[in-house]
Amino acid sequence: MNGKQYWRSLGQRRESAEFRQWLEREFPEQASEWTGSRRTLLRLMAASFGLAGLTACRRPAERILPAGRGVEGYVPGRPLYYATIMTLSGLATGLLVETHEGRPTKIEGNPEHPSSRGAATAFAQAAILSLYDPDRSRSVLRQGRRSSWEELAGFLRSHFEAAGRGEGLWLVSSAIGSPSLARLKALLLEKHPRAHWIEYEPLGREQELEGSRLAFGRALQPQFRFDQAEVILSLDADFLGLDCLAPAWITAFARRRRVSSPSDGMNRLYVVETAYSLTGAMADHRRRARPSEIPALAQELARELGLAASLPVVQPGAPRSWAEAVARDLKRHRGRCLVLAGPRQPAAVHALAHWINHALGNVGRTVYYTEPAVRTQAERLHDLAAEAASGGLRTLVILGGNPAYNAPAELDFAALMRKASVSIHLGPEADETAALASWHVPEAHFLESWGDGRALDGTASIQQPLIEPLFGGKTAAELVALIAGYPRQRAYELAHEYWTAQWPKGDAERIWRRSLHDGVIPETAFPEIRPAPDVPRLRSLSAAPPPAGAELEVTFLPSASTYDGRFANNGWLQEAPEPVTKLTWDNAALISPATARRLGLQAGDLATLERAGRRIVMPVWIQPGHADGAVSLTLGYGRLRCGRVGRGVGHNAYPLRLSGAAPEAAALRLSKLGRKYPLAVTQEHHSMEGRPLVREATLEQFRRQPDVAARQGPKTEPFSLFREHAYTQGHQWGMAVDLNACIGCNACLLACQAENNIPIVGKQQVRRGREMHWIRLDRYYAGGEDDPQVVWQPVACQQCEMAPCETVCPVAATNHSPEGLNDMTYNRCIGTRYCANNCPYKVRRFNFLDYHKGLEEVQKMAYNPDVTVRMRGVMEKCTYCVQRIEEKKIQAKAEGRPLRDGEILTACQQTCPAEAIVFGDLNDPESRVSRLKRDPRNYSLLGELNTRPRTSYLLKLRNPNPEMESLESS
Amino acid sequence: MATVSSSTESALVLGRPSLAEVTRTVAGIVERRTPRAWWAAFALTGSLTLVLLAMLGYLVTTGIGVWGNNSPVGWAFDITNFVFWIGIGHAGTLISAILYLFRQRWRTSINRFAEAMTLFAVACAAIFPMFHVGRPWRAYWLFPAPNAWLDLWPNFRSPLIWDVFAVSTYGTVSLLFWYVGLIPDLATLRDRAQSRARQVIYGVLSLGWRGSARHWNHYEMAYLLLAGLSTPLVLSVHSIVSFDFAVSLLPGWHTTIFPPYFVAGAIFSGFAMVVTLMVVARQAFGLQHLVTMKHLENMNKVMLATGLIVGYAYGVEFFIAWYSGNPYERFAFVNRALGPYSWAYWIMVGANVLAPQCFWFRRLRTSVPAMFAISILVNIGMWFERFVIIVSSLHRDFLPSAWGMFRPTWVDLLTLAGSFGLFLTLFLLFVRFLPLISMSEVKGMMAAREGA
Amino acid sequence: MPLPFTRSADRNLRIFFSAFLLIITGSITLFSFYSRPQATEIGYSPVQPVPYSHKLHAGNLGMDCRYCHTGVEQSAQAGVPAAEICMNCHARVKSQSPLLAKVRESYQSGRPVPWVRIHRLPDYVHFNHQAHVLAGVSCVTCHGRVDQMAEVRQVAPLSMAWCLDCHRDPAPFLRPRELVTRLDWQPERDPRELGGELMAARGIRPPLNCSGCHR
Amino acid sequence: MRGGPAGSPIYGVAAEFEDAARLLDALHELRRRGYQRLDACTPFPVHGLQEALGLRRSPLGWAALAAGLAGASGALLLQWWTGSVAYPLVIGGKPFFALEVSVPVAFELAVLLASFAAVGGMLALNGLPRLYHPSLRHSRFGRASDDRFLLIIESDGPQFQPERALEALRSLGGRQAEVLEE
Repeated sequence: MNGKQYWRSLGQRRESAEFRQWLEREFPEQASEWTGSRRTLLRLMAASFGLAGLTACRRPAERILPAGRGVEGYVPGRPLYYATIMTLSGLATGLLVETHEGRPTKIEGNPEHPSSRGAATAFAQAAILSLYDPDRSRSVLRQGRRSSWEELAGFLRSHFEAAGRGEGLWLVSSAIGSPSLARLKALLLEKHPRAHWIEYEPLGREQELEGSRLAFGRALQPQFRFDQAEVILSLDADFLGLDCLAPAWITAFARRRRVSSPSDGMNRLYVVETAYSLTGAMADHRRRARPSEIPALAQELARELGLAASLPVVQPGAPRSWAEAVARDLKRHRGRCLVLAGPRQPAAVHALAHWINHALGNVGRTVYYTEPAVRTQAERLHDLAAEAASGGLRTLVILGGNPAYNAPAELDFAALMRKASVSIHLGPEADETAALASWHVPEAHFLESWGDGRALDGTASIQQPLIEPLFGGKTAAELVALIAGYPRQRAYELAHEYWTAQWPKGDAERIWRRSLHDGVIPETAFPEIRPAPDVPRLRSLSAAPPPAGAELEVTFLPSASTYDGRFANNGWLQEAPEPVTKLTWDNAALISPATARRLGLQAGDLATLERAGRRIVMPVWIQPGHADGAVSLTLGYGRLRCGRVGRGVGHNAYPLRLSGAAPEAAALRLSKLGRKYPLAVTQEHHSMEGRPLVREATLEQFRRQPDVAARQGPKTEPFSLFREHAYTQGHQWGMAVDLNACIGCNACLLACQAENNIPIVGKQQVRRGREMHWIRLDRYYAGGEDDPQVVWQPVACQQCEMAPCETVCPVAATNHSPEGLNDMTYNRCIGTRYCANNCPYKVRRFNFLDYHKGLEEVQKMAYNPDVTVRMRGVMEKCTYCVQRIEEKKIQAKAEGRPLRDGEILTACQQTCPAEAIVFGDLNDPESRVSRLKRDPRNYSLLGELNTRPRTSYLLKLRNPNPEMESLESS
Repeated sequence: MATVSSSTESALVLGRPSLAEVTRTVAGIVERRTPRAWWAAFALTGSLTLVLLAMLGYLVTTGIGVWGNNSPVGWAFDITNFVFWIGIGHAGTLISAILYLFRQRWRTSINRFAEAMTLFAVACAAIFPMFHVGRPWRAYWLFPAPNAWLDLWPNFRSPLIWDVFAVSTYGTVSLLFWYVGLIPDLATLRDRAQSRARQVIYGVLSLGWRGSARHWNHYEMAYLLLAGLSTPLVLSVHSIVSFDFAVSLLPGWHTTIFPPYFVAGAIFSGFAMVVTLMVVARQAFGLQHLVTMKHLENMNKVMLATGLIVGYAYGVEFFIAWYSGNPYERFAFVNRALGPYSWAYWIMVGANVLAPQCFWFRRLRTSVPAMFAISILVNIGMWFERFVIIVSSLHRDFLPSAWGMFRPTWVDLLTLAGSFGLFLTLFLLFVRFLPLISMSEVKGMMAAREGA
Repeated sequence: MPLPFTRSADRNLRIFFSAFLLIITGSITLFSFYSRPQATEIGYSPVQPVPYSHKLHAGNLGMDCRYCHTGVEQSAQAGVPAAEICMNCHARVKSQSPLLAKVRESYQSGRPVPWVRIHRLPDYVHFNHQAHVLAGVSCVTCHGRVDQMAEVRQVAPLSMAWCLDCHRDPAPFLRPRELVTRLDWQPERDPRELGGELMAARGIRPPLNCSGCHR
Repeated sequence: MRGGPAGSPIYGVAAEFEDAARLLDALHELRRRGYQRLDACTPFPVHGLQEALGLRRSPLGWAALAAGLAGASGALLLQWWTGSVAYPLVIGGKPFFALEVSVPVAFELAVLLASFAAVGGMLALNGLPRLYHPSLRHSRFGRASDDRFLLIIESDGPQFQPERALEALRSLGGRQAEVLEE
């Protein structure tokens, strides 16, 4: 493949003996059917299988239970969609939620909402499972014993009577984006002027605001217009991955990477980072740097741009020349480029980024500024600690969040909590914090409670519930209202009252209803602010940290599965492989191959990590492309007080995490423990073996020869020995996946899981190689093992016209529909697995065990009623969401009109923030998919086998800076 | 009774026993009271059979997940065992049918034995396709039975359906062949019966055979026909089994050489198993003068020949993989010889290609311990051949992202062991209650020799 | 030893064998006959919690099916009416009848009346009422003359083979949309001819592939 | 007891011979003397016996051939009907019916039915199973399945004279010449 060496993994690269053992080890001693299963088979199915054809034995009486009173506008059997929002770290994204018979079953992005634009993230997709999580806390607890909301109310009334002006009252809440809650906060502080309220997020972005304060003298929120930027430099900002504050960012970015003809242009992305992130994978030029090098590089860049000329040269050599080249490229694109810094970077780096953007005339074009939607103040936790030490802490109220688990290590939050005479915790589960609190209140899930919230750009939305609280949960607003002794107490009243007060009397109700319907409240976005940089201050500030003599630097990353630990009990997320490492059900200390060699470590080795006198044990994982001399630790694992799914999964890295600016650079000691730890990965199977699977070229190559995609494949002219079936009548479904847009996030995978009732199988089964995901995100490395590039390829059933799987099925359980679908009939399948063996794409999934076993009623509510739940022993696979196709077809017929292009969206397509997946009718020459099939970049995976896949891929392009080729090669 | 003469003696029957002596020797085995050793062996194999039943029970109630199979390795021990046993089951019919047609006299004293082995091997083989499916209680959908509910039929394009027909036909015809051969001897046992029970049982089983000239007239024609039918049948069965792989598009499976290669391999393994069992049986029951060194040597020669064919096939596979220029094919075979499963590949080569070379030397060819050891090696080797073809091809195919490794579970191993238990149990019952050498044929041959 | 068998042996043998064969074949035929869905499904008519008579309402009073089964034209499910719908009339008519106690109770409390399902499909079969009704397949085709049934009983096997009969050749079973709920309607001309025209007019092509019903 | 009370119907007479050669000589001689309904019970198929008794070549082959053809054509019919009439399904983009893929099943069914015909026909023509037969009454019948050869002269009606038949057998070297009752 155009000179590139694709390889599987370090072990494989040098076919070492250890590697072979590793491969062996990858599979456990015995078949353990997974006990912690989460879902069960609808027994009816089994029953009807069993009964089919039995003699006339009495049929078990099945009941039909119609409602006593009809519900307005509700027709049994028809799904309804409602707009609402999901709030993460105080920022809201708009959702559209599908409900069947009153149970939410599927989440999509709200097209009307500025931050989602119809896309939904993996976290949003998985929220459905959390809603029906039977391990959520089910009642108010007092000292761990069952209590009640009323009892709590009584207690609080008396307690706060005594509290007077709020002496010794501290409230720690998660970030507040909700205007109505903000107002209640104000009210409460009015009533208790001595009280303190801290907004804390373990993954807060204080540095970002601090940076803008340095640059402009006031805290401002930068708002990015990625679709305007032609050159983007990311300083450790994973803005396509876990630092992404709005799916719309990805959409905007991806739009600038659409290339359909050689004349089209595309943006260029530079990334400087320590670990390998999704953004890094998309980069045209990625520079790996230890945390301490990044500020230096930022400063270098500023100097190259003639801004910080006065500052000393921090590091001569390579970074310098690199910075030069980038600087030149940025200068060439004044007003059309963008520099952004990540939340892990110190304020100074953010300040520099603001300054550079300003200097390059990007402000107001690729970036503009508004009021911040949320302000968190982790640093104020120290005041709390001080107060506690001085014995002044009387009452501690924790509104959401789990500080006992994730607060900065040096605070020893647990001890701090014990000092409070009364501590009240509101949270979705009885977690580490709840265990220490004298009162615990179950928090309502966002799909079951009223509220409101703001998107990053300030746009406000109503959070409307789709179901009554399953376990009688309460919202933060309700608890605050209770504490503040506010007359109104119910979440609905609190939100409704706040907003209707904002609007003209007569119109209020109409606007309210409209806002509910649209999912956004009109004219609520923040106005743009044009700040002026405080140049003297900027000149004086040096971004370079004190030279860190540390052997090993450490950086802490959010988890793609648990975020900051809050999603630990979500099986879908736990089993979704981490995009780059492909680790499931675990986290690990990521180090570079060189560092591993130096420390004599191998993947899976357990090691002790020591920092500032604290030590943890964790397995290491060797991550190609990771910065040398640095360790990346994924947060959010090792939860001890958590539901059955997440308890004890992975290792907790928080004990090593200290607060304060750029603490990450502080030294870390890592020593081998001499034991191995079993990790469940799928990554060892990711090498291209020089096969033209993911076809990739530079924009230049593509311009020189537009058919480069075809040229990269073998020269074959497949023909068949028999007369083929013609697929010319009616609809002919097909799909095109743009590898240039796909960013490798797991949104499609989880959307598919939610839509198609796909079970989770657990770590043991994943280690056996039995994961059930219908869509697989193949990740391949390209280039040297120290600094490779990463390419993605989502692979689901390709719906081959000449499907090898069909021919070999002895019972014709899989065969072809006239619309070109490769139908899979679960109830006919007897499970020979011959089809899977004969599938060159290996996209068929087999129910080796009853993965839906032992499920509680509440969990069954998550099922999509339009899709059969597969029993043990049958094969399953992607169907292009045939249930959606049929639904839309019937709808069109009912309305007596033809189907519109884009009316049918597959689950993966609908949620994809990068709009990389396009599905449609190949018989309609004007459909989007047909046009993409005519795109010169279009090619079929393994097309040379003459399987005639209906899914095809679009060539992956990179847009390297010609000046830098020399640097890369060095 | 005559005693064994030196191993250089190459006659088919030693010491010119009288017809009566032949009868006494063979029927005697059945009529003598059960030896202790038999009971011991039976207890052992019987308990292994129970293990098999237990494993299958666990499998059906819990799911295929109790095995090591996974994605991409959808088939592993299950189909490996199936092909292995079917292969074993080829020697019997081959000896009785093909050698019969070629008028190979030396077949007479071993064919009954070999046919019985065939039947039991096929019985063991049939278990695996039945139970390797995810929902065995639906396995009857494999047969073209009309169904009032579904109105659905099997997919006759699938090699698995061809298997169903081939294996069931083969089993049935082998049974007929074997039973027809037994009828005259059953009559003998009836006539020699010392107890009423035996008299009635053998009497019914022999269908009232009288050895009348008219009987023999039709009988010989029927036997000839069965032989003529079984010959293409036996070749077709393993060809069709090989289609399971050849018809797919998997590199390492999709190979046109498979049918002849599989047939040769089947004969190879079948003869190996016959030798293994025969060596023990003739020792145990003192049949050295009926099953002579000549028989064993001939079988060893056949093993040498088929071993060479198999070895040749191994070589050709690699040549074609290279010659075809198909990168996937090339990788598959390099991976076979050098990949994570190379150990299995080299065991296979060692046992199937190298070991039989010993049979070039008369001394080894005619040494009972040597042939016993080598035949067992070949059995192991042939099991691994199937394992290599199935697992090493599946575990790394087209998309490296989907590659995986197979690791057997304890259930896999016990099921395999259990199938041997079943096989040997059936065999012990056979040698205990039925004449393990065809008396009428031996007598016929002796008479013919007198005539000559 | 005596003779193995006497003259009678063969007769006994033949008797024994023929008896054996008879039993085997007999039981097989009986089983396959009585295990047909025609035998197992048709005629199922459980006792309902409320003695509701379709004969009275749909037949004598001539109420339209859709008055109660409201979803039939918009949804996959025809829908069993809420007690509310019953009460629309029975608030006045027979408002005190003890037979309707359960309905009134349900209307008051909102707790459902536990009707027993009669027409059941396995959950891997996705039947859609809307699609069929809009295509012009009458209720009577699957549910029979419900308007003549005091207690509803299943009249069709609802087996896959049975569904396929119609999907393969729908013409004779089609009628103008507006007549779908007219259970007693008979076409005055050849139904096949009429159905053919309707098929052409509405582009009716019933799916014969698996995913048409199994998803 | 052998010989039986006078009057009970007689099946024929039988005597035992030492070996196949003597048996064949005897048979030839008897046929020369005009005995038509002869039979012999031997422990193994004796060559020349068919000729000596003037038996025709067994017709089983034709039965097997017919059955085989029936099997093959039946299989083809089944596969064509199920594939393209009963429920035509598009499978792997392949034709609904093709001869190539139908060969294996056709072949197997042909062999199966042919074998049934061969064995079934053999039993039918031999009138088996037949547990009782008069020849079993011969005192030395047991040896006939061991190492002796039994020659039977069947009665051809009332004119049959057992004494002469017995005499003839004895004269030809037959031992244990006995009368067999029905």
